Amino acid sequence: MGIFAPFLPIQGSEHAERVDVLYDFIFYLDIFFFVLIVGGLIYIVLKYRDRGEEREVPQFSHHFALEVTWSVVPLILVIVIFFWGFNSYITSRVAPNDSMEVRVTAKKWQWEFEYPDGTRTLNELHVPIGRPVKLIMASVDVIHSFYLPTMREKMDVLPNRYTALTFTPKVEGEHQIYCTEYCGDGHSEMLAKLYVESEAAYKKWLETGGFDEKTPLNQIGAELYKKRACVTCHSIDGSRIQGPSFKGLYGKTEQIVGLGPVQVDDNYLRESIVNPNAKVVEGYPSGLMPTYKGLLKDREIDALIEYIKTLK
Amino acid sequence: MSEHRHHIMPVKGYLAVWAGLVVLTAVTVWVSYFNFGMLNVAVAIIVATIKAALVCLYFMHLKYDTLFNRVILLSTIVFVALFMGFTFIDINSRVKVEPSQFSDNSPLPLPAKFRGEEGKKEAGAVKN
Amino acid sequence: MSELAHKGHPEYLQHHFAEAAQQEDASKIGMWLFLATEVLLFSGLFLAFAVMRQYHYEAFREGHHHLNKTLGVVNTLVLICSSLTMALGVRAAQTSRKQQLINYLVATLLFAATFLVIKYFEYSHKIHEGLLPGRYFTGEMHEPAVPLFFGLYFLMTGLHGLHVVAGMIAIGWVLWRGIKGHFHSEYYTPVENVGLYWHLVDLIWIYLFPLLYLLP
Amino acid sequence: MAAKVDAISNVEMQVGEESYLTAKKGLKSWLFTLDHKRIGIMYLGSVMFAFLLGGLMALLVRLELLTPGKTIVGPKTYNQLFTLHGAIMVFLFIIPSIPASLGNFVLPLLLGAKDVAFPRLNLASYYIYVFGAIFCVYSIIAGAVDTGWTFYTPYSSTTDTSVISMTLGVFILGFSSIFTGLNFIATIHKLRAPGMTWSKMPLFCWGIYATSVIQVMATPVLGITLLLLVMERALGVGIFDPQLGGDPVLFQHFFWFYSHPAVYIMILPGMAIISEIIPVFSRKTIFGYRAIALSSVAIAIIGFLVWGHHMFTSGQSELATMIFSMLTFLVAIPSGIKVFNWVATMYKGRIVLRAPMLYALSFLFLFTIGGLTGIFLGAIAVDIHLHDTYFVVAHFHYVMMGGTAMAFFGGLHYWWPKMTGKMYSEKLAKIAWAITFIGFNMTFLTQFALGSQGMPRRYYNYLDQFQPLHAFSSVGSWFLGLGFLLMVLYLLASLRSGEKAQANPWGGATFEWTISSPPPEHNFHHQPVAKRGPYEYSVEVGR
Repeated sequence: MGIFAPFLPIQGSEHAERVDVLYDFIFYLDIFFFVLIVGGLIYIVLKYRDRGEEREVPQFSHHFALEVTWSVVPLILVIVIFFWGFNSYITSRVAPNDSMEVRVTAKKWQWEFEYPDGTRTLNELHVPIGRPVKLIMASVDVIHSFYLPTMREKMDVLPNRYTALTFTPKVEGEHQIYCTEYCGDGHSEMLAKLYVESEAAYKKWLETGGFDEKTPLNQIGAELYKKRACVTCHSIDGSRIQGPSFKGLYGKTEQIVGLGPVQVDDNYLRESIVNPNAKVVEGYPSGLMPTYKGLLKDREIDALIEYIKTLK
Repeated sequence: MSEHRHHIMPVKGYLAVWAGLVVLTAVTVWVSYFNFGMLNVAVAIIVATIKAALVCLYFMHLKYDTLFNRVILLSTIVFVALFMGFTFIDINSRVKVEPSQFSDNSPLPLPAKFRGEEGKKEAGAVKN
Repeated sequence: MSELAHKGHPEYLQHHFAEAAQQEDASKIGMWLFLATEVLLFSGLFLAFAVMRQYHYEAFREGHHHLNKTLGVVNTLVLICSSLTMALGVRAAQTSRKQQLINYLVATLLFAATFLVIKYFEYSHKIHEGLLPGRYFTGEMHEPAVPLFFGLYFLMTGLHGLHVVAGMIAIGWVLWRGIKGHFHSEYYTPVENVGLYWHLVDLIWIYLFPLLYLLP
Repeated sequence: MAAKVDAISNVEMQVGEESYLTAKKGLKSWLFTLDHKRIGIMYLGSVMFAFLLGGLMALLVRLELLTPGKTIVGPKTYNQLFTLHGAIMVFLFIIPSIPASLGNFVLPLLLGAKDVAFPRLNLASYYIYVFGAIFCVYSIIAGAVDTGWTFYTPYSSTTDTSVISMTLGVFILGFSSIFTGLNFIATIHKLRAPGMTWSKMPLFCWGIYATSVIQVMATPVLGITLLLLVMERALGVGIFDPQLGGDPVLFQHFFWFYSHPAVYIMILPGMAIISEIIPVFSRKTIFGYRAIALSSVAIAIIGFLVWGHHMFTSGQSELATMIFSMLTFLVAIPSGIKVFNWVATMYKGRIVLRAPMLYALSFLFLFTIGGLTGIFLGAIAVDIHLHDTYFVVAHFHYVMMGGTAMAFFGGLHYWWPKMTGKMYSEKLAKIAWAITFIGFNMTFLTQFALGSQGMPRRYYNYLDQFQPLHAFSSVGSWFLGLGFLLMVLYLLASLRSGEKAQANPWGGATFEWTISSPPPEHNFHHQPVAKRGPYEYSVEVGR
């Protein structure tokens, strides 16, 4: 356990523990030098302040041994820190052979995950506990960066090649994922959640998509609205973000570019989710919304439509 | 002091340097018809550097100039070398991450015209 | 101000310098530092060229075949000759030969103009064939990165061409001062510095030429 | 004593002689002046304006971050604000601040010269600065840039804001910086007073010399980088654009090859000022002159070899990451040497706590924190966690603002009497300093904690858990703003009603204190001769 826990997030993996030991080491080393320098400074200022008395000021200009000492001791310390830091870095970069590979696609402003069995999710990554995970990442637009603070891991996601990030989760529960490479207006909304689950729970999730058969559709829709990042662009209180608000959307007549007025019904909503740029509402940008084809199961699309219906 | 400062080269000297540059231009064009494989670039750069050295030393009088002006030129070369050297350390040692078993319909980040670039590049390297 | 500053100062000596040698040394240091910045400016383009050539070797080969080697050679020789006349011009100033200085500077200007005329023909040929940088490229290509090659080609030769134009303006300036008789064996720093600049323009071309026209 | 005779004969203005401020009159005499002192003053006015502009944006950014979600502006405006704050502070304020304003004014004086080597180039560099600044300011009007001051591609080549105008502005500013550096190198080489060997040169000149080397050698690469970016947008060349086969990581190499050494362009002159202030106000010769002088040069050179530490997570190779991390740690050594030497200088001295010294002490305090936290960021494994979080933001503000800006204001207070001939109110100066110091630590110390917890930088919105620390930081920024506002006010007031300054109010031993305040137009009536070192206070002068 890190000795300086309040500053750092929980330790989600063994790598995180290793990093924290180094963090703590540097922290206490820094405290030592800070006290040495600033403490010395304050002592000197207090002791040798000019109080108007006549005093001979001794003029000395160098002290060889002292100068060598304060060059060599820090040098040795930083060499130690370098090797330490490099060692834990390079260990974390090597993915074990039995890693579960998940493909990550970053786009403005969401994370898409694709699992070995072809399941795809948006802004939520489910992994079984204790199994090494290797993320193979690419971006379709600008540079993003995948940041998992609890694993102390971060890697830029580039538009022209694959980068990888490896971690072995050991703490069950929710972990925050951030984008840390500035990518535009939605940068700070480009969040995702990592769910570390038991092997059994993970298997069940893969099969059901995480929703109970008994949950009412509109409730699932409300969940999906947040989880699948609809919330980034569509408000539910009538205010305008990037796209039209969902409030009172169902049954409303919208002006469609090139088509004229169209009434919003189940089919229109379904088409807008699967093929968003087919019918764009007048005054809103075209091409901004990515397709959700393959990202949402049929039942989930139904759930979203039901949810929108409830927003009067 | 003045003697040293105002070193005046004879006209013959300038003409000799000029002739040297013309001959080296001919050489660099001539060798470009041969294929030395990987060494192509090296040969071209070496010949160009000899030419550059001639220009610097004689036309630009660096041979007779102050130490500091020579230091400026040398450090320029050092900084250019650092800039290029460190960048190439990265470019040449990047580990490629293979996308392994993923389905084809997942969006590949490169546009269509650049797909299969890797294969072509390898072929090019062999020919080179 | 005190008279001290002006005591024994020749007119070309600025007030804050004590003697001519100090002024001359200072301006040559300044010039060499400026040349250093020019080299580093171009080094970025050379590095970009090297990296892109490594990424897209085939495309660069294809692009290179569109360039006219003969015109490249001719231009190289033109620049070498201009460097010679420039160097001789400096020598003329060193030896206080005014007419010779004027003649050599005019010759240098003519060579520079020749270089630009040849470059103009090369450019118009490329433009005609649609071999233009980046998104303006409309020519034929087999490799997708050919527009990138021409982007770099135009950037490198274009920036070099701008330096040729700047060099011509500088030469024109010292020519004008030469005609007015400002230079003699005791004071010719401007001629020398413009000469240094002109040789640098030549130097950059010495590297550009084989990389663009001759490789592989 | 010969040195004393020189000093005395230079101090008094000759009968009827005017200072550089009044020798020539009218706007034209300022706009076309070749006097390094007047150019320094014009630079000072401009960089202070840029500082206030950039500072205003910082206050708006902090105000927006007071609460999660929208506080005052939307995300687009917020992104433009932090971009402009960064770009203005870096390119219009910090880089020219010390060298071009204070450096221009005092460097020739410290060397015992009448002017810089190339006065016309000096004036040109000022107008190039103004010209570049106009482009930057224009970009604020024409859809302000939202790329961050780093202009990373492909974001910068695809966003619809006025990137071209901003990058061209910065490109032009680069020339101004190059010309200043070039001018100073030639000046230091050729215009030192007789007897002033390299080892008798004031340490400020050493710092400026090292800075100038970086300005000359690194800035052209920024120039070509930005030119390529402009071409990328204008022609779609594609060197940095993955869509066209280019490499965005290559852009980062290009950018940081300049921008890391640029960090030393910012901090070295700050260190140089501290090396002047501390011995004067300790009445004691500098400890380890040689080590301080050479460490400046060492920092300048090693500074070129570490740029990849901005790219540990960028997808550069592990090999490059290793090499850059190793070299990064080497920079810590010369910086540490300087700090130890400054503290040793004060040891057993007679410390006078006037405003410049207070700024110097706060520099030591803040720079020590900034430097020590750099060790976290140099260690790769820890940097992976902290990169692009508020930890980095806090770290570089401690170095850039706690370091450079504090040193700049220290230098401003130190040379203000010399520049203007007026004394400011010492009491107000101390109050403003205290408010600034407290506000600074409130604002940025909290950000180390935020960053360690994983709060990413450049975030418009944030999770609720970060709110208390963000709010505390924002409140700190108001203190900071108040402190600076007060400083500007009492400095301006001193011009009107300040006491007349003595030639040597602090008892300094360098040449600028041997002439009247403000100095005469041509600096020295008689060429001063360096017969003793710049910090030999055993020979008491002018007290």
